[in-house]
Amino acid sequence: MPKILSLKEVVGKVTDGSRVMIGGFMTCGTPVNLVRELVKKGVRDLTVICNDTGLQGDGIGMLISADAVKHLIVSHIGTNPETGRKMIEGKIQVDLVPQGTLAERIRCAGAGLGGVLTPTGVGTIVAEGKEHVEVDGRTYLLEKPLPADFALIKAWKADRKGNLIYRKSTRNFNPLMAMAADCVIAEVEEIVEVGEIDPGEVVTPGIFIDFLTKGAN
Amino acid sequence: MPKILSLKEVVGKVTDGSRVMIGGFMTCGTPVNLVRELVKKGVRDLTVICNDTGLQGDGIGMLISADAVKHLIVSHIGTNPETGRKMIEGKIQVDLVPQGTLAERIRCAGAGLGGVLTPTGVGTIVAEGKEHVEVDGRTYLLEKPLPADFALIKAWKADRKGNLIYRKSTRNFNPLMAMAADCVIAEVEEIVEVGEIDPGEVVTPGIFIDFLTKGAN
Amino acid sequence: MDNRQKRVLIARRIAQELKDGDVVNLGIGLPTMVNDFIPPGVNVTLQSENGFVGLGPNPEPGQEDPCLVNAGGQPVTILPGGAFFDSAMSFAIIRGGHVDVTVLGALEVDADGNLANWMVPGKMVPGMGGAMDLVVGARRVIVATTHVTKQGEPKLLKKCRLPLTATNQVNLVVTDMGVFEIKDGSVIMLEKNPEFTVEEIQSATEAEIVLSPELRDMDVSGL
Amino acid sequence: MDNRQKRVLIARRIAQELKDGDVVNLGIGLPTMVNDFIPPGVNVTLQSENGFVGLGPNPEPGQEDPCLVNAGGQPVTILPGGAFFDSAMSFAIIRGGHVDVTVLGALEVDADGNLANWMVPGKMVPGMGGAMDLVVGARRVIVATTHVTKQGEPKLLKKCRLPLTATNQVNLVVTDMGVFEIKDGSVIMLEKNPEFTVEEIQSATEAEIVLSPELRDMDVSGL
Repeated sequence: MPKILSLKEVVGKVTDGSRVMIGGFMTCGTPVNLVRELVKKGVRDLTVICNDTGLQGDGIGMLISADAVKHLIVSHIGTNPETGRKMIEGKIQVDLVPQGTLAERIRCAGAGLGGVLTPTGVGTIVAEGKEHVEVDGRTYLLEKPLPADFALIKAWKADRKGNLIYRKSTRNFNPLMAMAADCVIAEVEEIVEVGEIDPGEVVTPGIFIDFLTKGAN
Repeated sequence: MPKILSLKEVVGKVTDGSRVMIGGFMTCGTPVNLVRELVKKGVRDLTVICNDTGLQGDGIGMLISADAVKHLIVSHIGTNPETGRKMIEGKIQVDLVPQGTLAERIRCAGAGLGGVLTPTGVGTIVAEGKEHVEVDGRTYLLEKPLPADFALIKAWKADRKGNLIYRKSTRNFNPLMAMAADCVIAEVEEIVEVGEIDPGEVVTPGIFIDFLTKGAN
Repeated sequence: MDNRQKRVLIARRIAQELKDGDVVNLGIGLPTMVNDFIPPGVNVTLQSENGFVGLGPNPEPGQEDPCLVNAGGQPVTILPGGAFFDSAMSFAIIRGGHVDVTVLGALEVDADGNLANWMVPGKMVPGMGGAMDLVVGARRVIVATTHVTKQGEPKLLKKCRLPLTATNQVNLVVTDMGVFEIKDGSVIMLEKNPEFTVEEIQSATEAEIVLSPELRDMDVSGL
Repeated sequence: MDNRQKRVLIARRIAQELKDGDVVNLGIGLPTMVNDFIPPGVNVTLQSENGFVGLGPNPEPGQEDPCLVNAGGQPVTILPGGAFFDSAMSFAIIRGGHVDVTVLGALEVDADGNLANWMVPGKMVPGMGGAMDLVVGARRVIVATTHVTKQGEPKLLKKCRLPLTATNQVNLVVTDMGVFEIKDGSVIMLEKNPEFTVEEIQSATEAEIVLSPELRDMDVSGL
């Protein structure tokens, strides 16, 4: 059973220098209240794994503005010019990963796999330094697992066992990150009693969740 | 949009010598009406990819009894002694694959991946002849995709766009197989109008489904 | 032809390439416009790589839902019969060949079907997002682009110079000057904008253009 | 001690190893019995590798649902707060280290923590099912087995002779003769059945037994 903590209490777990996954796609499905609280806490030197850095000062962009991030593993930063500037200034190391590869690498970490072979990126700068493996005449890149110390995810409802359901297109990376970190913190809009979410409806089983916290939509 | 056909019509698509995936775990979630119809049709020399061969004469066991299968790719045959007998007699070639590896290999075929690295089977006869890859000091086996000509799957409800939901523990391999075959045939108990299954509830998106057919539970 | 007319021409022509039942992913910007010109009777399912199929029309003002956005982060709608999923499933669909057609923009595209559309070193490094997976995974890759850059430089090249998005994947390039099939290292002009001569089009193109035996005019009426 | 008593002894002892909050996968047969002896106050979540967590008690006669079975194909129930998923997710849970404890039977187990429990060449080839993934993936692997075969042969060996399920994964072996920790190539007896002497247990064991400095008696009361 996950522990239910306040935003402030739960963010206290995240220490400087941690490797943190954060869900969301252009702020949709990002646990913004957790991110805001992280900024308040003044956490530093994070490695952040996420799809994108949201907008300037919004979503994961809040962490960029606060200079909390030293290393980003991300598929897209184009919607937040501040990230690009800080990358060019050498303040943030940015590793760009194709979005589908990012999803699979996170999944590998959660699923106990040592990697996957993907055709994505073959013949591009993404392939540089990576092992190339031929299977049935086609060339693939070996892409390795991407685990983290913490996953900060956002869901709509949780029951007290941590079973999660999501609103519309907010799922994106959240269900994958829920499997891939040592400590998984879910920000949810509502916490309901056990039995109120049908086992057939659950998207993320509660066994993955360490902490639940409530944050307004 | 999938075509809606009768059991007999849809089974007419499956030709002798085809490579066919069939969902289910010990008959739970197996499209038994499709299997029965395949047997009636007298199809021969199938390669069948499935978790197990059900019980003697039940579920996928019907195909075993009818001598319709020449090659099985399967994780378990212990519950159907007829399969073991026909294997020993040399009538059926049986490739045993660990269940988690079977799931990932099917997923690879559906997801456009060239393979996955799994720790399962290292140091066992499953590893024989397979490429070993070391990642971060741990040894993994490279396991390759397992595609098929046909997938026969079983769901509870479909809408007319082919979106599927499943009853309880009947999902097992069905959602994975729905992605991994050239032609996907879903046996369902009920076909409802578009709009009757909420987009957030869908387990298998209808874009994967070629044919729908109705079969009683 | 003004810029708006060029874009309409390109989007409208690409819409003719879509077949009933296709699963289609449209990139941000010009590719998104393709949806406005799909012929009646052709029903396609639009995939949005952030996690659903069944992308619908834009919401009425005031009806936007922040929990339902497209791959550009803009509020959108979902049609009845759509389905939501996570990013692993979304890219399984894309990489696994379950998207019939993707339409994307280009910085450069070349005779070998190479595409560059995600970065200009030292200038613009937005990241590839889902583009690399889409170009590799979709069964058919259609590039939607103006024929030349704002500076008048050709975009259809002998060999891309910018960092690639993917190699050998582009099937068709539709510009305001023509429709070009990319095949076996050749750029075959299938249709030309009747406002230009073949010579004018070639001079705006770095790659060598081969004329299709069935070369015909693009429909430029009613733009 | 009759066979039933031996099985109760083993299952009851293994139940003591489970901690509140553990996610546990119990194999078919003797391991399943562990569930009947979990101490009050210890809440564990049972995983069923065919696709759910929250495995509940057996259904009342007549209440069986063919759409809800365990990994042995037997009708079962699911508790409120459980969750269904597909086989890829089920084995992601197993291989990914999200199962805290798995309890399985053995044909042979050895001092290196190797386990053989899925085939006897030429005799019985049922297939490994999910066993290989479970033994590799679960954080703690507990073997539940009678100390010797029906023919009286040792099952706790120096080196397994049958085809392996996995190498170096077994952490604890609980038999009707004792509780054995497998560590760094040693078989350390933590508890012994007081009905046997150390010598009797060693003579029923091929592997060399090391006595724990804290060796104590198994609780054999009330079987």
